[in-house]
Amino acid sequence: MKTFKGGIHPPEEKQLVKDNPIVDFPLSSRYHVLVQQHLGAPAKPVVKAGDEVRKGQVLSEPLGFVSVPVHAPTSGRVKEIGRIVHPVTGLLAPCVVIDADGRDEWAEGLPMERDPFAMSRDELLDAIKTAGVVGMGGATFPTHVKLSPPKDKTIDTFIVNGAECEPYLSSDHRLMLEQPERVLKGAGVVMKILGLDRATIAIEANKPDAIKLMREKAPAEIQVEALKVKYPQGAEKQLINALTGREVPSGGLPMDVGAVVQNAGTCAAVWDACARGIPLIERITSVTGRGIVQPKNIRVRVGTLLREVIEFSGGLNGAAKIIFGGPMMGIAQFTQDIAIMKGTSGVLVLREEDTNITDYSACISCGRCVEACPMGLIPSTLSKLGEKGMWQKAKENNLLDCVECGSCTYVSPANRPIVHFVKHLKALSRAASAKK
Amino acid sequence: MKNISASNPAEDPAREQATKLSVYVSSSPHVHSTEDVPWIMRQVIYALIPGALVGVYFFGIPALKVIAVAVVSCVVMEVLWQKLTGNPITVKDGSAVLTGLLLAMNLPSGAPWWLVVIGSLVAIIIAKQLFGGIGNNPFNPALVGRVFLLISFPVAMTTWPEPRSFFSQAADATTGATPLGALKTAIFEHGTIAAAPGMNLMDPFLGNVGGSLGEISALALILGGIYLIARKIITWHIPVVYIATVAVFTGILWLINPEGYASPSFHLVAGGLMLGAFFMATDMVTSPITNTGKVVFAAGCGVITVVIRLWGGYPEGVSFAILIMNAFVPLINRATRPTKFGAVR
Amino acid sequence: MISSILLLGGIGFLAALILGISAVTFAVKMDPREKAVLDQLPGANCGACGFAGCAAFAHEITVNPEAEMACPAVNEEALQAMSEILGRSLGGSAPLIACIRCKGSPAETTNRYGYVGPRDCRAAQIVAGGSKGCQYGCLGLGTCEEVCPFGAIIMGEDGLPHVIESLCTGCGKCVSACPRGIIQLIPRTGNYIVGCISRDTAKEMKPLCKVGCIKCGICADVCPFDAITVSKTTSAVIDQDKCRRCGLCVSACPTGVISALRVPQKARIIAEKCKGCSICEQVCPAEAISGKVKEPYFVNEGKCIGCGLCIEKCPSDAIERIIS
Amino acid sequence: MYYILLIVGAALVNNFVLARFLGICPFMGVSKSIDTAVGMSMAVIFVMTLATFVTWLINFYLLIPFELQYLQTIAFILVIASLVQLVEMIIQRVSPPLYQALGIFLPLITTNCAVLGVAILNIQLGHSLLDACIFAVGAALGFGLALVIFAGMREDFELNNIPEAFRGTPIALVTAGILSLAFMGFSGLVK
Repeated sequence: MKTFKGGIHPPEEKQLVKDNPIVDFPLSSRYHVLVQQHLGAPAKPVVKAGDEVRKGQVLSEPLGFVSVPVHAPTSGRVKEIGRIVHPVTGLLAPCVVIDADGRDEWAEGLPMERDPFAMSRDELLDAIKTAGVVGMGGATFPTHVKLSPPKDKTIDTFIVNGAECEPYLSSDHRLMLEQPERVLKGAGVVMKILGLDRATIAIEANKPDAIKLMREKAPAEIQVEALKVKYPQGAEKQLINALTGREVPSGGLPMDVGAVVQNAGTCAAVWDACARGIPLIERITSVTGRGIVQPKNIRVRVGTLLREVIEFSGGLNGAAKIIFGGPMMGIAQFTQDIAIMKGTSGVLVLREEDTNITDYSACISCGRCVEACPMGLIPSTLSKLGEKGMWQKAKENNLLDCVECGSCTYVSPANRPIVHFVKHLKALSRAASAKK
Repeated sequence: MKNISASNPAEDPAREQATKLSVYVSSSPHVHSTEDVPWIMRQVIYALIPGALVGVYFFGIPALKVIAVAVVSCVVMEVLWQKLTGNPITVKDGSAVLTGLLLAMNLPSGAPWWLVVIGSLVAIIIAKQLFGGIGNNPFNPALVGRVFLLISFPVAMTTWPEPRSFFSQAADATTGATPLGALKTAIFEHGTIAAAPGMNLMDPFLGNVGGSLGEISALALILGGIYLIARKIITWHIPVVYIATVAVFTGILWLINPEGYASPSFHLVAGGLMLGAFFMATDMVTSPITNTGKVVFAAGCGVITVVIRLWGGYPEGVSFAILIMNAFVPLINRATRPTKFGAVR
Repeated sequence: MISSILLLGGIGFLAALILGISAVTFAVKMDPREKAVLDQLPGANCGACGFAGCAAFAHEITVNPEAEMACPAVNEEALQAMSEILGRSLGGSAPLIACIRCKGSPAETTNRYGYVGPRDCRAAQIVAGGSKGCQYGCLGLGTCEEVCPFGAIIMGEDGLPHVIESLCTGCGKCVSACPRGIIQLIPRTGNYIVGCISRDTAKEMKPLCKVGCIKCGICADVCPFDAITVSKTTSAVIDQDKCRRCGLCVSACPTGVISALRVPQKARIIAEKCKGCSICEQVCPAEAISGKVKEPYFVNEGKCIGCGLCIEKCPSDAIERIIS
Repeated sequence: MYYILLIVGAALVNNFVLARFLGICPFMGVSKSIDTAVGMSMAVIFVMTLATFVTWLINFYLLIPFELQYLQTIAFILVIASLVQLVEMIIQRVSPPLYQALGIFLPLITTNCAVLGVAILNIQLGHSLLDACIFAVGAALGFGLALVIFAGMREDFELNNIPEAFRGTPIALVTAGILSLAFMGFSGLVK
């Protein structure tokens, strides 16, 4: 089975939630829609307190090409442009607070019916941008940017990422099982945009039902590839490497080796945006972990408070850590008063015994991190440099090639927070170059 | 940054607060493998038990005493040092116990208690704590302890009690020579290995020979080593390459001149090669970090071992070879950096 | 005897001759500044600067304007000379001192969560923005202490850093290291500092910190010199140029967030010099000076606030500072 | 074979730094980074061989004929010092890259007792001119080897948490001591 070099085998823990069908999260009375939900240039709110908004209406306009709008998740009245803790930075960030009117009325002209395959490439890209589609695996990079490679890059490979290598999470898995058409048709639209006549759907072998279903449903030009179960199989560079044998050059992007990767959930969102004009206002999220009473896969509106999601899932049970995303790359949260974002692929609640809060000790140079690193780095050296804050030397040791997948940190017997040290060094390096 | 090593939750206000808040926040990842440093150290200690048992079987109570003194004094030294310097106490990681056990296994069973204590002092304080404690020592502490003793107290360190069954320990313990020592003497006095007494392979394989109390039984050590490899504590690279280098090197010379050089099989089972290859050279802290580096390191150990054994003044070269190669580790690590993903070729 | 003298002399002469000739033949042009810098260096080639000898060090600091003149063996004079040669400033402006602008020890403040990770404020800050409830307050992990090259900052029992005045050189390393920006360099002559930079309103601050600046404005009101500014969203700031170190703000502050670096020095009139002109009495904002015209005046130490206005105005240099 | 043993003997068994304790000053001073250590080693190899060559000639063609062996030390120092200066100047002019690589270290070597040591040892051991030069190469190789491995270790020490009192030279001396112990394993290798 195809795979890459390095990587780890953490317990999958998918059984907690993988067989639970997606359930719709009921309409809330209030939504907190963060203005900035994507990587890139900021967006600016275009509504003000007291405005009536309809479901799908634009709440903020993008400032720049690498930016997307956000939309109202339901109809109602804008209470205020408030501030709420941003799940990524942990600091207060602007959000549009909407009091739902309960009617859940679509904005004018939505949803529409149109044939994406009759549209031009530019029309499709515009539809994707207007709908605010971003990478839904968690990175939240604007999708239309990823689908507009510069002219000098020839794209010959399109991969639909259904690997879902993060332990615990099953949102892509459920999506592929329950709505395979959305994924496949979305993939078709992306192929049209890229001008390709074939694509590959990559799924880790621990989802045999999804592989089987996809093989049945997929048209001839879309090939379904089973991948070895290994973390981080779903990381873009590793995925391309496993399927094509190509290595994205250091400091480069997938398009440098002619590849584009889109998450399965993003493909579904692309379909909605292009065929029905529906903006990205809801997503499928796995609410799971042993710290949650009833793990569920939910279809939830962007802007729903975490507190409500947890209540809906039966409440907490000895929670020690609440994470947006998966256990390997997700972001720990300290409050339940935060809102679900476009990139929230999972809400993971870990008990103290499932997570890791013991302190770290000196590196014993066992070399496990070197074995585990999918990027061919020496994480132990980076962690030692991190302890001393020596970012220049760390850069000589390929600091900037680290993708922060967490494999090294998972295996470190001395429990060293290597990823944290790497983030720290990168921040120091950024601060130093900002000064110049 | 201060308090690099584990800080005590009770002394750490941030942590104390955390237990009250019930929600922790840290950088990703949020899950961790169950294998930690104490677990690794325990596995190595388990793997050493067969070798130690054979030593106790053949050398009796004195061997047990040496082991006990070494382990206890190493632990005490570490605690004392960390108390005196105001650092967190880290004996719970088991590394001091392991150092003590390894040191004991590198000593003759007749070593007096004070000798063992001096060895522990050198191993723990000079070779380990002065460099910053666990993880920071460039040299294998147990070997530094042993080599220090060997050079400072050559007589006490080369008085090898004769092995005998545990159940027939007599008061008048006699002393003899190690197989390698006998070999060296034979070559030195007669110029040929033919004069070396009793060069059978079975005794050193099982352990019925003179020598350091932990090195005598190749079989027990190989069993322990296989356990370590099976548990993935160590990789095969260092032991296999080390042993293979010794075998090939001595084998070539033996084929050229069987009168002047002992057979490779003898060199493999005699002396401390198995102990060194499986337990001393594989010490994670003092061996290279990449597998390529480990191969280079082990080959170097093998060559130096044979050079010292065959042509040097000392009959045994394993300890010296590993210490010398320890010094090369930083250079090897630099030379054998893995190719990064996406490196421009 | 003769032969030995001849021999050694001969070898020496020959060597000198060869060296002399080759010094001319093989002369290499060199940046004159580099040579001048090299002349100032001790020439011991000790390697303590991290370079291979004095020449390499001289080359580096000549070529690279960013390189630190970090020769530990060079004296003040030579350092001065070197900076003149290289046209660098030694930072000769008013001496500065670092001040910690947060008084929120763990006992006075709340935490948002339990932080697990490296004990470095900068590292802690990048995980969810730091664990302290107040997003402006000191994280207390001692990074400033760690980066201070002079050991001038120590983490106190209260979990906050403290600057040791005599050791601080005002180099500013701590200022750039602090992710919260709570360390400020003030002129060494300055004495009072507001220990809070929070932009939170009093209401927002209440659950987070008991000792922050609540923006009440009392300090600005009591300040006789208009040296303090404060607004709803900025903590009080003392203009060190206007401040006359009277210390009225310290006693007026309801949360005790303003503190003194050292005890204020009060004024004393030297009776022999005083001509009894009464100017001091007129300028004193605290009515602490009294006396009769043409007779020596005296200072009421209990009332004196140590502002030093009288010292400045006295035409006959009759007033000095004392430590009370 | 004899020459190999000569080199091995001088480089490993009687390593100038680790067994004879000569040249400790540059060993400590120039072992902070591998690059400078390599440069220094190259310079030492060069100077040691050249100095040995010249001093041997001086000894056998000047000092002995005039029965002035008691002036050996002074004469050697004089010659070595001027030689090094001369070489430095020539290299600086002729080959700037080489000067960049090792020229800096040349003046340092003047005061390196290992150079004088090897010159005097060569006379004491009664080596022929060729022997003497090979011995010098071996000794310099040994010096370089010790210097480079030492520099590697010291670069790593920067990342370690060595107790404050032992940072820098103290821990370097401890390390050198342990390394010296390890190199004693080679004793008896060459008689």
